[in-house]
Amino acid sequence: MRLNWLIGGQQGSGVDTSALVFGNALASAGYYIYGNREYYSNIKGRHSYFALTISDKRVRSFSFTVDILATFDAETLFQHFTEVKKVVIYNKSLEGTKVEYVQNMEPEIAEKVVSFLKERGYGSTVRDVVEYLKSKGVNAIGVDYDGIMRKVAEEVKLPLSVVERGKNTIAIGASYGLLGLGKGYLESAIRNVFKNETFVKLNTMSAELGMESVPVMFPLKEIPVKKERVQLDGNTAVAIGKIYGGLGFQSFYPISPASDESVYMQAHQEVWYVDPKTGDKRKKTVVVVQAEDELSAINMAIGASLTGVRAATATSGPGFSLMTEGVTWAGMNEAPVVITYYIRGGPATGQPTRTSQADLFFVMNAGHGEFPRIVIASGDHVEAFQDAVWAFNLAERYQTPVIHFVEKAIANAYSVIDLEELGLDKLRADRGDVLLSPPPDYARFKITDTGISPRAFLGSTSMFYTGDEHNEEGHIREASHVREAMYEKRLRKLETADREIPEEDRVKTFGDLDQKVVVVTWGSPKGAVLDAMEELNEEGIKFGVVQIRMFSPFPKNLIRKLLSGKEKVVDVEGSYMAQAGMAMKLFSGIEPTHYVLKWNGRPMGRDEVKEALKAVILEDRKKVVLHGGA
Amino acid sequence: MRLNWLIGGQQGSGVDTSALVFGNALASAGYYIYGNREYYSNIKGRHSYFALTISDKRVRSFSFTVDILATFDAETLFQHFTEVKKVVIYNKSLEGTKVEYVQNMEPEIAEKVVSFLKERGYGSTVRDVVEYLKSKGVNAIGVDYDGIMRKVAEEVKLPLSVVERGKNTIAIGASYGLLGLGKGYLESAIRNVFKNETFVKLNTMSAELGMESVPVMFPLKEIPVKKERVQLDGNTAVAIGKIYGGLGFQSFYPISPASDESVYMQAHQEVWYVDPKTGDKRKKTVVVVQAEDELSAINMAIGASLTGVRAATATSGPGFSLMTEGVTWAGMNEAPVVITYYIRGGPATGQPTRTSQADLFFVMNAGHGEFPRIVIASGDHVEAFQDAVWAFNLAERYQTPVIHFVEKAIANAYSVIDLEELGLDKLRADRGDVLLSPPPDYARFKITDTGISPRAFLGSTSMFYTGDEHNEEGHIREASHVREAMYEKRLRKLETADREIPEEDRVKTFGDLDQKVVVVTWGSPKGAVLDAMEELNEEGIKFGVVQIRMFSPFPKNLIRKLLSGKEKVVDVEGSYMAQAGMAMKLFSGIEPTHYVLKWNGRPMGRDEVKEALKAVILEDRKKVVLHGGA
Amino acid sequence: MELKPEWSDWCPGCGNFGILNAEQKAIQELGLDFKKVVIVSGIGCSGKIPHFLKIPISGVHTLHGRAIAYATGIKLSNPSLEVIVNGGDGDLLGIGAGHFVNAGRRNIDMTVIIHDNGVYALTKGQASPTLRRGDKPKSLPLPNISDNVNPIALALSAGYTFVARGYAYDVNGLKELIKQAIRHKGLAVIDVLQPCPTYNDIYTKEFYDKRVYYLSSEKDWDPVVRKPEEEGEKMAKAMLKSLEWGDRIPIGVFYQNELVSTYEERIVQQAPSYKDAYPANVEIEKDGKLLTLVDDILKEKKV
Amino acid sequence: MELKPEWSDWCPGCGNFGILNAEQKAIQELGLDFKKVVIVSGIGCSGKIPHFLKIPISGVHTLHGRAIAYATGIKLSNPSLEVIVNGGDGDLLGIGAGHFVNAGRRNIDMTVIIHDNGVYALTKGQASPTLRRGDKPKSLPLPNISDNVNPIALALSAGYTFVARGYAYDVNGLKELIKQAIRHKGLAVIDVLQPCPTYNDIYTKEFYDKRVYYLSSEKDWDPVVRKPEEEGEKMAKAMLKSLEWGDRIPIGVFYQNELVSTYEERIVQQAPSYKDAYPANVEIEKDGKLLTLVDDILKEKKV
Ligand SMILES: Cc1ncc(C[n+]2csc(CCOP(=O)(O)OP(=O)(O)O)c2C)c(N)n1
Ligand SMILES: Cc1ncc(C[n+]2csc(CCOP(=O)(O)OP(=O)(O)O)c2C)c(N)n1
Ligand code: SF4
Ligand code: SF4
Ligand SMILES: [Mg+2]
Ligand SMILES: [Mg+2]
Repeated sequence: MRLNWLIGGQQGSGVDTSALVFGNALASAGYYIYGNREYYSNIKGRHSYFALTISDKRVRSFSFTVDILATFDAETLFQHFTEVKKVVIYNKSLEGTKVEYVQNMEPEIAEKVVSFLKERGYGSTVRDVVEYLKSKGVNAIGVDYDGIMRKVAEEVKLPLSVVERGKNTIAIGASYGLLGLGKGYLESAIRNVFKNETFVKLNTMSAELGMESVPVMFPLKEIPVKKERVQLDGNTAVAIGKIYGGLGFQSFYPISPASDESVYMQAHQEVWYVDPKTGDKRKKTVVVVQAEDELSAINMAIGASLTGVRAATATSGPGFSLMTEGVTWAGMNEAPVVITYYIRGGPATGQPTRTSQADLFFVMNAGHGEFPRIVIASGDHVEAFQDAVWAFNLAERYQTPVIHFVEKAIANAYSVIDLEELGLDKLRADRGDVLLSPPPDYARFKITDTGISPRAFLGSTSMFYTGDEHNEEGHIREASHVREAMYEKRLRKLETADREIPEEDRVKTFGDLDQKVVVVTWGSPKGAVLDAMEELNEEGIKFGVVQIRMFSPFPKNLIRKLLSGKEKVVDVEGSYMAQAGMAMKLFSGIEPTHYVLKWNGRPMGRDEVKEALKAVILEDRKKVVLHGGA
Repeated sequence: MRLNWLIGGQQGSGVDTSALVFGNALASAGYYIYGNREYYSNIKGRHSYFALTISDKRVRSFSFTVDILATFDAETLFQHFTEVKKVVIYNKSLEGTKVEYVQNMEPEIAEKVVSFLKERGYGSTVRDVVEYLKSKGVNAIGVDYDGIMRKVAEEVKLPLSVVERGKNTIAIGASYGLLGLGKGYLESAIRNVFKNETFVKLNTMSAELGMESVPVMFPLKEIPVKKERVQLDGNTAVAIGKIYGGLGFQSFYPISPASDESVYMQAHQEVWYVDPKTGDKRKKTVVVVQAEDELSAINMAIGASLTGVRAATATSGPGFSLMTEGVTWAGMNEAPVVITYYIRGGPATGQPTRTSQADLFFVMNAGHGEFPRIVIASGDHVEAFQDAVWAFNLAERYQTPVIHFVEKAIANAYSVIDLEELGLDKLRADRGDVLLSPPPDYARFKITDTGISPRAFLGSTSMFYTGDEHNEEGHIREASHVREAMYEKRLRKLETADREIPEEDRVKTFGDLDQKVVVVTWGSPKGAVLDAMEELNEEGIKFGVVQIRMFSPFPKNLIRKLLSGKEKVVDVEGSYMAQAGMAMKLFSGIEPTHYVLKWNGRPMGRDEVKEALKAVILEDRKKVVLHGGA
Repeated sequence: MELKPEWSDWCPGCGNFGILNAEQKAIQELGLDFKKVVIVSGIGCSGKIPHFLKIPISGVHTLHGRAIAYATGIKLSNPSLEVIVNGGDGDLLGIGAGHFVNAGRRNIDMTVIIHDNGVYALTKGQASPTLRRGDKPKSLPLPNISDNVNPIALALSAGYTFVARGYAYDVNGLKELIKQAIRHKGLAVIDVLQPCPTYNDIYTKEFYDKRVYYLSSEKDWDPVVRKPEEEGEKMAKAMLKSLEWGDRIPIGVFYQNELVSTYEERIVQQAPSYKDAYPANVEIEKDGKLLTLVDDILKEKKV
Repeated sequence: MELKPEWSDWCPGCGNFGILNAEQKAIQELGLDFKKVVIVSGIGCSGKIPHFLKIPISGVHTLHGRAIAYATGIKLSNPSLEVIVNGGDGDLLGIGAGHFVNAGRRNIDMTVIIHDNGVYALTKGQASPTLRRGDKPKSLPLPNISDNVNPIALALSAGYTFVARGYAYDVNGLKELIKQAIRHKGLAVIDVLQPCPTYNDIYTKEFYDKRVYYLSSEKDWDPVVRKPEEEGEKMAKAMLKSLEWGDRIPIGVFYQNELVSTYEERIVQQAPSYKDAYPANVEIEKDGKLLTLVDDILKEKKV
């Protein structure tokens, strides 16, 4: 069972909180949830929305076409009405509102809505939209938000202007009412989120009145919860993952959609750990520094790494562009540093709060000169957590920068998962070749067969680093034979990594790999692909799914093995140039035969991926471009 | 006829000047010259050297194995004695100097020299080296530098410490003496270079005494010069090329080996032009700004480009890494900006004064987000000049950043060429679609079939730019359909460029393309490959040569056409990963079968390329790594 | 359907509205030719300003921290343009501090306006470089751990030749300051106290309203350098004044010095042709034929 | 064959030798544990300094302009280290100016030494930010078009709590200054006048020898802030003094203020465990098992 729900409203009007309350209520009723958040690079006034898929089983994706569309302003209705299939909740008192009056809507969107309606013979008011929806068999429920608000205001004895923000709770209440679940879950969700008593009261009442304005239409039953469960968004998953992995130093410069990770850490800078000598539980400090820019952020983190601490930074495209030079220094000096890279829409400032997968080739090649780097990409919240630990292990073992991709689509979405999925106990530390008490003739860059030199930390003995080419001791050298030897030593580490890291860890497979069709994907589309696969399997359409988890060193052999001889290799990813497909071609010699691509800034919805895969598999469409999302 | 000569000495001791004098003398005697300069990232004291090939015909390369090695200090002898085939000139009074006493030599080099000599049963003094050379049939001519210096000091009545610097002129004189040319050429070269009368006298005398200390061994005759000729190094070629191309604004931040280009421009900031209205010759100013860093440099240049001037910057790897974000803004805002990218050894500070070709994939993919860019690469000094103009034309026509690669190996080398090779009259301006008087409803980013929008300049009407995704007017937009349309519009320009720019301009061919062996190369190895081809042809070894001139948009069809079905496709380039080979594979599906690669920071010498190609062609060696160069 | 004018998507009550109005009025009252006015901005809430003016100027919304660099390229290529830079405190004094300081060395004839709200507003309210240590506006998980930078002192030490502070809600006063800054020959900066009601609940309208006072209201306050000898003393006075912060916060002009030559004047000194034949005022081709002459400089390379 | 000690590849007579000697002696005389001393440097002739010391300290030769960032990461991860930053004037005040200014806001307990030679020496003598307008050292094709930045004034306005100027050829005096700076609790900066005989033929040994004088030689000169009230006045005095340049050039301590808490102290205030359990002093795993506990923070996410 998968129920798709969407709520929208002006940024700053409490949409996030409402979606949180609604999600929490359903989670405590035993449901699994996947939620995606869309919002403008704006603080107040622009349109934002949350799309949730609610399921009795673990779910990894959302859908643009929804069963229930919950609105309380006119814009949300205008922006999303074409996506609703069953029920729309709208504000009755706005029926006369015209598209043209919604000043905070981008004119091109208004234009699009007006002409859509016009082509179908409708005017441009909320009423017209409702009429249109009814004609399509959608149940349009007009709720008397204003009346309810007035009632609540009277009851809680607060001015209407304060109570106003409760509007979205009415929408939540109404949505919840459609499901026929006991109101206790909703009430305690409200209590958990709004701590202040007055607000609890206000919102509880709004929610109840909302519930009362609708009939039960999608009756759900509570599900007994057996396992401990958590709700994780991508930013927090990485933050906790890094902390668990032993993070000592994190630098950052604010940037969407990365900074929430660091701000979370600032709020949790003291954490508990077990002192291995005494076995005692003690507190330690994770140093989190807000730098003056990303140049400073990356170089602070690299500096920190030289003292032997696990050091990281987090950023997105514009920030990483500025970090490029720093990354080359880490490459040259074999400094283990982790960069969590939240991909957002580029180029330049681009679309700061929208998603993308277009930075892959940039990152694989970022920085002048040749040096090893490791590039991994998480496909969901559990991987985001685990990869945060993996990244440190790889960085320290191979003494090289590791770039960990997490897209905006993962950062600002969340999953309800069973705690055990995180596999806390299975995650291990690998610090690589460390010398705590280096010998007197210690040479930081000793040439070895693997390319890996034993690493000592600043403070333990005399040692030298330089971004110039250097000898084994870390002193500047230009001699051509020293240059050659050091150059090769560094690049040999990538070959070592390629040999040591099981390709099975770098590629995950799902579904039936013996089928003639294989879908290849990476990052956030994974959830939509897997969930679409489940639905397509039910329709008798079968295929295998290959998720690329590491791009450098690229798992060329396994990819070749999995994909050779297939009839269709379908590349599903979020870039115009199909960059993972390019990587496959370049490293494995296997080129995708079909493409499902998207570059409009919105994540892939399960619905559109399903349709696209059908078109590819059944109709042999060579390339499907996805357009989903307001 | 090709005569190979090398002179070395401590940086700051006048080696450059001497090489210049020597080259000038031979050029005025009618010879063509190619000269390569190697030096440390150091101001005074480290070893630097100049290797020249002198020829009666146009020559495009130098050789590491030399006919004449001219030395006046011990280090140069120690560093280069294995490379000399015929004559070495050395300082008699240093015969007792040991390798171990040369404190400015890197210890690893000293170690290498000592063990080379030891293995062959020699000690580690200059005398040992001379003995070794003699045993190899090399003519070792010991010159009495100290005696000559004393004589000169007496004559010009200057203290010995001042005259000291004339030592290298003695070496020049001795080298010149071996050639048996009239001393007039050398004397006037000295006069041209040292303007001050005392220095002219001092040096003339030193040169003459040098000449007298050697017999004529390689008699050369003067060649009548019919055409006007110039001597161009890469930095100057680009500088003059840009100025000729109409440069209005150049920003830069000092960096080797790029800044000489900008410093040259600073010294030539006022230039003549023809006023098209009156036909008068007038002066105009090229604004050259030394920025506070490369972030500023690139963004200043982009800003300048918005006013309609031809704007550029010049940098090398570390600087370009910092420019990455700026480049994305230019991509997003369709700003025509030219970046001359002098490749030096990376990563990080790397080897600032050594060459490399390792930044190709970085530059092809630099910057977050997808956007069109044009990447061209010059293979010699004439191309460096012409490409400077081409780059502006491409930038303005496709309204996109253009990165123009010039390696250190070209920047700091020089060629003597016939002036007519520059083809001044054939070079044209293409400013693309410009609107000098934009209409009132002007929209900077009008969506068109080609992706190219008519461009108006700041100051001519109201217009808007933003690094955010935008609508046609340049206002910030997040609507998914606007995003999609603009994203495609921009990338369409790359497709337009790919359609419009003849692939024949993007690929140059040489030699016999009907042969079963084709050598593919780009950038500075071109000269060595072509000159080696000439020599190999004489030995009956034939092949075709393909030079890639543009990497984005990649000339995929022509490359495919030229290379398919060949028995051997030999990739000759200066990176570990064979990056041009990767580009070929990625875009054309054709992978090199053999490789000749180099990554020790030194340019490719004609001698080693010739040997390597022989090994590949005759012995089927799959991969030859070149090691030439002290 | 007609495209609507751009909607200013700032929060209700945001100080940026005051700056927008003051700047727009200043441009109008100075009678500038709109199409010659270029507003170059950084990234942040503040950076959106050029898109929101209701007069047909041009806007260049650049990269975070880089507005001054863009403005420099624009102004030096076409000195006939009137260039105004708007940026946030984070933009100009955090990530852009290097450009801010080095611009002082050039003294290009343009105006820089700092939207000083104490926070990185558009990224949800982290501490900006002007936030004081110990302050904890509501979006910070902990009190601010860093000291603030003093924009006035920094500008003075960097060489700005017109240094002022304004207040976003005093639209008229700010407008006059902006007019003075634009008229000033040389590089002018105005640090505008700009309440951000959404994230900064410390430096609010209420906070400032009762504290700001005009320097001009103090008798004896004369920030203008009229003779070279006065330079040191006036600068030191302005420095000292810039340290005043508390119950009374001075606004107005701290320092003005038109005796320093502008970068444009310095170019003319070295290259007289720059006066008329500046880059944007020169044609480089006719019918595809390049018009620049390089014969003489190529001649220097003759062998 | 034994590897030789590193050869200092500076030009004969270079002022960097003086700084090298003074710094090395200061470290020795303070009796610092060599292996705990980390010299972090930028790129330039100056930046090579850590490689040239004859005592077994550690050296981190970083990127152009970024030394302060590296130093910050090193020091905050392991506050038991003694961190000294050496950089050129171009490195710290040109490309690194943003870090230089923002470091002042943190007041981390470390020392910054500016090799102030007026040129970008390693790139062959272009004008650096401290070169004065109109100066034309021999490697410039034209007189310098930009004004200079005043490192003392800039550091003061940025919040450095120990601000001094030294002279490279006064090795003993410089050594004492460096010792004071290292001992100072907080962020210290010394602007060292460093002749570059190869490129800067204006600010030579001859030029400085007859001009420099010690501030301490002036009676009444007391740069130390002992009470919070003195802060403004002492800073203003230091500012005014920093403008002195000409026949007499002051060297010595311009300003010192240990009343300002260091960044490390501020962290301890927010997170007391930092005192002992700072990052470099904590084990994160035992036999591959991760030791950090996240149960409680995961509990916050329970649904
Ligand atoms: C290179 C880069 N880093 C970070 C960001 C993210 N970012 C956007 S706005 C902003 C800060 C805005 O603060 P401020 O400059 O004070 O402007 P305000 O929003 O307060 O007006 C940041 C850090 C970015 N766009 N680019
Ligand atoms: C990002 C970057 N830009 C430019 C350079 C080139 N570069 C090397 S040293 C140097 C300047 C050195 O000047 P300064 O910092 O004053 O040091 P000095 O050599 O005078 O000691 C520059 C610009 C570089 N290494 N990295
Ligand atoms: S967040 Fe603050 S600065 Fe930004 S628009 Fe809102 S009130 Fe203004
Ligand atoms: S160039 Fe100047 S700063 Fe560099 S080593 Fe030589 S004298 Fe010293
Ligand atoms: Mg701000
Ligand atoms: Mg310097």
